[in-house]
Amino acid sequence: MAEYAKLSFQKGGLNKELAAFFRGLLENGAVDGVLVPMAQNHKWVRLTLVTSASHTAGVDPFAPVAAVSGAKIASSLTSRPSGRTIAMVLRPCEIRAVVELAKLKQVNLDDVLLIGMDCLGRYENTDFVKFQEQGGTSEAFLENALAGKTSGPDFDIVGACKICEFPTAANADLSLCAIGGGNGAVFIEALTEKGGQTLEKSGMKPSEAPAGRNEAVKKLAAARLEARDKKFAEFRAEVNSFEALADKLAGCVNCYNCRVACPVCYCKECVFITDTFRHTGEQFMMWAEQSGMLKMPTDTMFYHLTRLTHMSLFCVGCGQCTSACPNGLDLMPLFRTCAEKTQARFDYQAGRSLEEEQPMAGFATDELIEVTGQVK
Amino acid sequence: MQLCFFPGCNTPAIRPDVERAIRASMPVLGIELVDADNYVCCPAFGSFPSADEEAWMATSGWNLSIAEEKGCDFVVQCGSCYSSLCMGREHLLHDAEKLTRVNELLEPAGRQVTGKSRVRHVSEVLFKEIGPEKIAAHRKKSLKGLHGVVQYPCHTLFPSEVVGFEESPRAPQGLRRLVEALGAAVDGYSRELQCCGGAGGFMKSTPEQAVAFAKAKFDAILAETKADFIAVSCITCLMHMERVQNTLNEQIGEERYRIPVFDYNQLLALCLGFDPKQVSAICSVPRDSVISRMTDVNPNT
Amino acid sequence: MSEFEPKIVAFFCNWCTFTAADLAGTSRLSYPPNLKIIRVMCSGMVDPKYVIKAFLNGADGVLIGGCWPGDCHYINGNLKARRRVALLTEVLKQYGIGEERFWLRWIAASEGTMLREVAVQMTAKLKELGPSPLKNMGQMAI
Amino acid sequence: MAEEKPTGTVLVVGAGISGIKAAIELAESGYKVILTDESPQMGGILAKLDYQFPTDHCGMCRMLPLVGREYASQYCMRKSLFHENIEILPFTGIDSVQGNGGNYRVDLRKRARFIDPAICNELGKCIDVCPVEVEDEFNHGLTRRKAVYQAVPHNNPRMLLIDKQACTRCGECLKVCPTGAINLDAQDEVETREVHAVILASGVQLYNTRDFEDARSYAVSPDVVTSLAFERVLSSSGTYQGGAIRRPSDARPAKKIAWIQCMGSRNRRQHRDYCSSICCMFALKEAVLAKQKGGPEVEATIFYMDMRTFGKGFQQYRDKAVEEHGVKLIRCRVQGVMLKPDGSLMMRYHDPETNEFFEKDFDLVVLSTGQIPFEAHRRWADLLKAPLDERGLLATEQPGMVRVAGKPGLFLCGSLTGLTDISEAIISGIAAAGEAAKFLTALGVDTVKKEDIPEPASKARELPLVAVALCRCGEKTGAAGLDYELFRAELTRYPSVGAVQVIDSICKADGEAALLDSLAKTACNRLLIGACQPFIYRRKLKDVARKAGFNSAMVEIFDLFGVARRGMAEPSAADWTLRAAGEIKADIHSLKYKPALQVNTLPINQTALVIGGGIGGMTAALSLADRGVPVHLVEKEGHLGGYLGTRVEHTIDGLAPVALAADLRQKVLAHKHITVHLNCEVEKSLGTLGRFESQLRFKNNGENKYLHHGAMIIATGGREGATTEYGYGTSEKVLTQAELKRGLTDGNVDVSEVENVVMIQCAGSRQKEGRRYCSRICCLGAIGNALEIKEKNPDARVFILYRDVMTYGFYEQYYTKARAAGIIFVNYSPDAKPRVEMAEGRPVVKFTDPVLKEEMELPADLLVLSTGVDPGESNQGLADALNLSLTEDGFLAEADSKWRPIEFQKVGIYLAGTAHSPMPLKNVLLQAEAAAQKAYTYLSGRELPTAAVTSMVKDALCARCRRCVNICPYGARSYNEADKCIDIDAAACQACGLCAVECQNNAAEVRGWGDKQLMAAIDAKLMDRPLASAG
Amino acid sequence: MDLQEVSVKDLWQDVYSAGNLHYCFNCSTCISGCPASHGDPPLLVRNLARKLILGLEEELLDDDTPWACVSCSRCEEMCPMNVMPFEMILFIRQWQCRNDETRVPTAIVEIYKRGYTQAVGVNTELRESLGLPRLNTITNNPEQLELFRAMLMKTRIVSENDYMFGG
Repeated sequence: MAEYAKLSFQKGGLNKELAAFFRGLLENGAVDGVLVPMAQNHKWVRLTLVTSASHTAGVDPFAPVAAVSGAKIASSLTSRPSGRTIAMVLRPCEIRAVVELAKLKQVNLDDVLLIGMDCLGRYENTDFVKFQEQGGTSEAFLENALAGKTSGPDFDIVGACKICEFPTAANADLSLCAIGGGNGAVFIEALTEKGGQTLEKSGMKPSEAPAGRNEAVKKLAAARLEARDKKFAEFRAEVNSFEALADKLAGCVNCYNCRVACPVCYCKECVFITDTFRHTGEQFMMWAEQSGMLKMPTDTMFYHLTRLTHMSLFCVGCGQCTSACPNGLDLMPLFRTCAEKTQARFDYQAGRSLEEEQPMAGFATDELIEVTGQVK
Repeated sequence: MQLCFFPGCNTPAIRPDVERAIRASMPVLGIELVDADNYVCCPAFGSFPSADEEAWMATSGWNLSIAEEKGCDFVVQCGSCYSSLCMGREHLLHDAEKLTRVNELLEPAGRQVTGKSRVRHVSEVLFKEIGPEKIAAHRKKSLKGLHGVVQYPCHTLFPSEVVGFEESPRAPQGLRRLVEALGAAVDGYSRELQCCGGAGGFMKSTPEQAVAFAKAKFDAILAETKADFIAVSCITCLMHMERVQNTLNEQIGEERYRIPVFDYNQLLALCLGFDPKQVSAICSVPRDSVISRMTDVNPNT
Repeated sequence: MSEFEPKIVAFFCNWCTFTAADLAGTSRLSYPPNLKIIRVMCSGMVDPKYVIKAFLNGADGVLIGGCWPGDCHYINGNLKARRRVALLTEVLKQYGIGEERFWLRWIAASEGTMLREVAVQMTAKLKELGPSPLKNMGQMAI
Repeated sequence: MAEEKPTGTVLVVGAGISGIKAAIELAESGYKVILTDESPQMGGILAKLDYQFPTDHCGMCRMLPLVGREYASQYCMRKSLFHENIEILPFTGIDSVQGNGGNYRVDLRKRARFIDPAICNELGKCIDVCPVEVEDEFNHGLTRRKAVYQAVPHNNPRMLLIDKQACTRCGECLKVCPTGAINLDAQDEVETREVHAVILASGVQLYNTRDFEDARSYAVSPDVVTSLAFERVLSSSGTYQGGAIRRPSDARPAKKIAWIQCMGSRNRRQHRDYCSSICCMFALKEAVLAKQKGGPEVEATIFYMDMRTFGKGFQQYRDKAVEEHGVKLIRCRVQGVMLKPDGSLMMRYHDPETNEFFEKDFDLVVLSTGQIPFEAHRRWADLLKAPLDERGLLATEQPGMVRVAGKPGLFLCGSLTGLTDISEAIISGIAAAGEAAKFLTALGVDTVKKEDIPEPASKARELPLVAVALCRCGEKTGAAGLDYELFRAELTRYPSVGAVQVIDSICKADGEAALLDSLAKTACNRLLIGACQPFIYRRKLKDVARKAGFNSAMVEIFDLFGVARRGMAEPSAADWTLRAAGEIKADIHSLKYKPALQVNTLPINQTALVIGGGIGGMTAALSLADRGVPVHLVEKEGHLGGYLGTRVEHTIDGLAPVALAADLRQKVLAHKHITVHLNCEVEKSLGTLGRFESQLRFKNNGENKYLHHGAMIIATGGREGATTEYGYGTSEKVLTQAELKRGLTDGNVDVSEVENVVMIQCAGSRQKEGRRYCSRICCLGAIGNALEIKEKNPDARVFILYRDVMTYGFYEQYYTKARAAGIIFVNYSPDAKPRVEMAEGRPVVKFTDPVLKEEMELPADLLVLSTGVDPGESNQGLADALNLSLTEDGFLAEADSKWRPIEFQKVGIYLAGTAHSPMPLKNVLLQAEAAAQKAYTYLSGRELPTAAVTSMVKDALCARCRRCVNICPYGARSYNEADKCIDIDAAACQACGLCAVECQNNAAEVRGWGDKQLMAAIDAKLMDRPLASAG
Repeated sequence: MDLQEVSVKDLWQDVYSAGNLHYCFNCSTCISGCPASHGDPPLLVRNLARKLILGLEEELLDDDTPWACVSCSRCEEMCPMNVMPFEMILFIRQWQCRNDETRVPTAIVEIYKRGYTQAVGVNTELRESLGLPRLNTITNNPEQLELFRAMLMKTRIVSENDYMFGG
């Protein structure tokens, strides 16, 4: 399938070339709309739904920021679909979340053209503002990041990205490839037949595959994986007991921002804010009396443990939970270490494939015999 | 009770001591035996029954007419004679055509058969008519302290509708109870109901296998029981089980198989106090070990 | 000092395991009182929240008793329960509550003896392990 | 005012599987049932079986009602059964039956138990002191019991009784009985009851090792057991509780186990020329279980004659047993067993595979003992003055069916209809219930009327205050060591408990009045009642509570006696009472958080849809229409009749399908309640019980028609099997059995001159490729054709090349008849199939004679192939249209092969005939009647309430992820595309709670089993001490 | 073996038409406990039935195994189909004798000659020593023996093979 089109650009002209591509998509009627990161009037880059070819000028797909997970936006746009075709430019982690959400019927991919991209990381929102203020551009970020430098003077890409072993997009129709394209060029790769047709329609000429891409991607992923394993080991050494976990979560105030930000926490309302957890004064007193005291608010550890059971199988490691916490709790490693275990247990990988059944949806008679250890 | 004694051929010709034992014991136990004058071959299964049905029926009819003439049932010791006579009678009773034909054949000899006389095996008479209790009461000597195994004659068991008299032909009790009545302990063993293999053509056609077949039985007796003797109730069993032991000993060159074999009537006569020299004279496996260990029964106990 | 008596919250399926518990009762097969039995309609009805809650509230062990595969009144609720238990175990064991404290066992209606066996074994195991790591933290952990 | 009609009442004699099923079906239809059993316990044989194939587990509880589940007990059926409309009388015999259909007077003999269950506190002190020990028949004498005993270990209530034969009247029990429940002079009581109809479900005698001479060659030791006894060896509540497989004589582990088949059956010599049908699968199952339980070193060998794997899934089970579990099958009938001094059991056998003899020792020998039907039939014939047929069985209107000939209102089911396995017992039970219901409908009797007490408003939103009422039950529970005053004091300390009342005998009128009185005064809004046997008294107690102003949902009843009994072994009464109070806490807490529950009436469209216009479909349609149910009958062809009804003139067992179909067709077409739709198929069907909408598409013009109906029956039949084996299609001398049958009927196949006819069975069947299953009807079909050839041309030589002759049950007599007629049967193995070559225009068949081990060849004038039955071609489409699944073989997959054989997981859809699996016409008819009855239960026009406890969806919380839809085992949840929400089929939902767990934010929840309740119960269970504030 | 060549129907009618033969379903009960099945070649009763049913005349005629039967009648008792295998064996032997005079057992000649297969009642000394009476055997009663012989001579086997009997 691998089909490529080369997008060469003059220095400082990357986004212009990309804009032309998206404009082409709209003009040719390949899609009815494009959801793409776009510079706002003064600062920020946000996912923007563009329906008019004349409004594509500000596209900035490689901007190192993701204020809200694109998967959530994709869900908003398609869970009650418009029936129109939309191209969505999403980061690899967002696409992986989209895959999970599609299985959970929260995203409808029927009329979606998924455009992935190489991701070298994102900054926290506030850091991105700094980055912009300091004159940072996506093009420059790409150049530096590909050379191994992601940090600014007092900021760096988020922890999740540093240990993300998926810098390229899978399960997309097209992908914007920055890695291994050489200077002054990005490539658009068609990953599906649909992607190939779109590429054709867009009027781009097919090109050779970027020569150094495979090697470069492999290298980057390996480095990230190494970082990941190191991080996991550190975290596991540190949080190896409930006491340590309680310490880690001590700052939690039940704001549930983490679950609001989480792309795969798809419940309309978290169970922890339903009636089930609206306790009576009598109950609080009863619990307090059991050991003489009761930490308030209650149900913080309960909440996180439950969320781990609910979501770790779907966790794509995007790090939005950490970004969302007002009290600076670094939840990402908690989820990612847990997810590694739970997903491995079921030989599952969140976002890997649309065809893979989510583990809790199925069962088999002859599996998991070790759980009970009983044979008749 | 009066019964017509059908001696067969092997018993009077080769083992007349068994005949003597029967003739001795029966009157003691209240059975009057009358002789079957001019009886002929039962006929043996290997003779007319294997050659011609009509001749078989005629021969059977000849014999049966003798008991009928005497107005009593036959009593038979030989298993083959017993079975052949029973089957002959069965055929005649259930096939009017055959019966008519046989009576035609018998007619010149002034004979007639109707089937009114039954054919009874001596162990049936002992077990059912006399009973172990009466036998025990008449004992003068006892086999107490001795262990025996029993060999049921196949011919008295199967086919049960024709020859059977046991409550349960597949788990027969008669011979066991009768031997126990003489004071011996009867040991059971796995191959108790296995045929001795002595009758018919098995031994003639494949002697090696027939001996091996019997060997399994003797090995089981030796391994599984404390048998001092084997009690049989058929002349073929008696002769065969002695002969095989000797053959086996010859084969292995040592005297491993030497369990005395008695016809039950011999043990009975011995216990009733008859002279071993008359009722237990002939054997090829020595019986002294048993006879010498018989004890007197104190009439007061 | 009195011996540590572990508390085991036992979720028993209404159809099989609860019957086995009844059978153990009528057969006078006494089993340790450490079991705090909660009847549920199906082992598949046991929400991970209940297990987490039980541990947070001071249970030293949680036992889920369900029908053997094939026995389930609801056809396969027990098999779905098994996946959930595997999942939850993966989560909890990272922080110190592993398979040794969290059991799923198939106990058929006739298996009063096995019910006792499981209760005895689990109680003994938990005595050996000592109190749950969450217990020391008291109600601060919730 | 209309005249009050009597309540339809049916006596069901025999509480085995089929009797229970018949009783439940009738009760669910609203009729009153008296269910009796001769033995002191219910469940028949099944009470002894822990495991049933194909799951090798139990699933008995699945026979409980689904829609009306709250009227019946909801616990393991080994404990006991309860249904509001069923009066259960165990240990009750039938002395006489008088009168006629619609008006039977029956003398019931209630045998003396010598212990009054109403007074007995079940502590079993009498058992402890009883000095008499006898063999325990429940464990087939493998264990011993006292003269005072409990019939089934699981029974709850225990229902102790005294074995009169064994009792020595020593009086020890009388001394220790704390409640005076024992009366050694009790007498049988004879009671005359009037019933409208009678269903006989007494089952038949089983062959055993005690009473039959031919068993004595085998039963030489306690280690030779019957297959039923072996179930007790395997059972966890049996002889070696929870342990390995041991041999009874010395409890040593049994490693080498043999099964001997056909024990007592297939024996002309013993006048039992029939096959017991169930033993082959029984033995295979036991062998697999022995392997599983005893470990891989266990050797399991089955000595058999024909391995009769004729039913749905049987062949696959056999293959699995042999290939995966290593069960060894040896085709040899052994003559006997020899016992060695070390207890080992020696058998000599001939192994046909090696053609050698072996003598081998076994540790345990299981005799696959069959059924002995004649005695039971004779007994009933005498009692009912009903005729026996030539086989010695009660004559029925059609062979093997349920209506007793000449006795209206009298029906048979279970093993009295033939020798049946579980699924057939269930089907015949339902069919008998159906016939009885039809009979009652015709009589014009009424269904049970419910007393109407208005439901008070729920006070669920008020601050919870719980009243606790405890029944003292004449000191019954007091004797268990419960200190009521302490109990009351302990419970009163909880803040949410408003009042604690101790009341004597709540179940009696005085107690009821006292309860009502105390509740009238209380300010409480929730009520917890502790009583014995809560299920039996549940409705009555809820009625009392309703009268006192408590909404049913706000009332819980717990088994106080069960709680008390758990304390039996406790040393200190005081300590126990505190612990019991602790246990109740969880119930109190749970009740506090219980939401209001509602019972709604199910909207029911009384119309039925029957898919398939063959004999099965027409039978089902008429069965419903005759009871006034409007029926749509859909047939894909342009005419009614189906396969059998248009092609087969007569079957071997005396049925005439074509004539039968013609008769049915006439009735169907004339019936005012039946609308026939020809040339169309069901394209799509949506909805739930009571409100289905189905789209019909007409083949000829492509038009659609939409039908609305409340239930449906699938009776789409099957297809003639196809094959390309054995030269089929290359010569007109090679034909299928079906072609031969037609040819013989219409004269197109002339057999007057044929010399040699060869038939090959299992062509394309029972193999890994193609039909993996046995088609069940081909052996009979081949035998029928062969006999017909013999009749037409006695000089013809007919060879039938077979693998296992599947003439189960009384069909065995046709196999016998065929052999007697000189038809030669030649066994072949699938590894060495017959070969066919064409020579001089004739097929020459080459095969190995299994007996002589010689190669044979025979030029055949006719080569006839038994090609079996293929699944109907519309099965897949139908499954898609109705959201049902198919088996791997392409037949419709029923909900449960044993316990719900003609149902699907989704209620409201039923199955009959070859759509289920290949089967003889008799079974098609039974299934059709049974399916009609299942549908009628819900379409009769009675008001059908939903269960109170069902799952719900909180729409505002629901993310529409549909995981609940996917996980629901009953198809009770569906996504409503139009309204974009989750729909719940309240009739189908069984409240298992899987959806509630799958739903992460409790948008799905089971009312009455909510998180709040459960978590409050967990809190209560873990509370170290009572609330300090309660002091 | 070409089954076309052999005649099925006639053989069994000729040999054993008692009617139960065809009930045989080859269950092997008869052979599993048969003493002579230990022989070499073994007597396999069900195989005899099979040969009869299939009509393998030549094979059956050449078969010696029926003569190895010990007449224990276990097969007769145990056969679930009441084929009466022991009778079948006897009938096969008779048929063989009819078709092959070399099969005719010499024992019948002995019986013809002296009433028994062996000399009975001649061991007078031994008998006397045991205290036994003289036996009234037919051998010793020429008048009865003659009547007996005359009777046998009217049967087919004796009359057809009269040369064997010195006739």
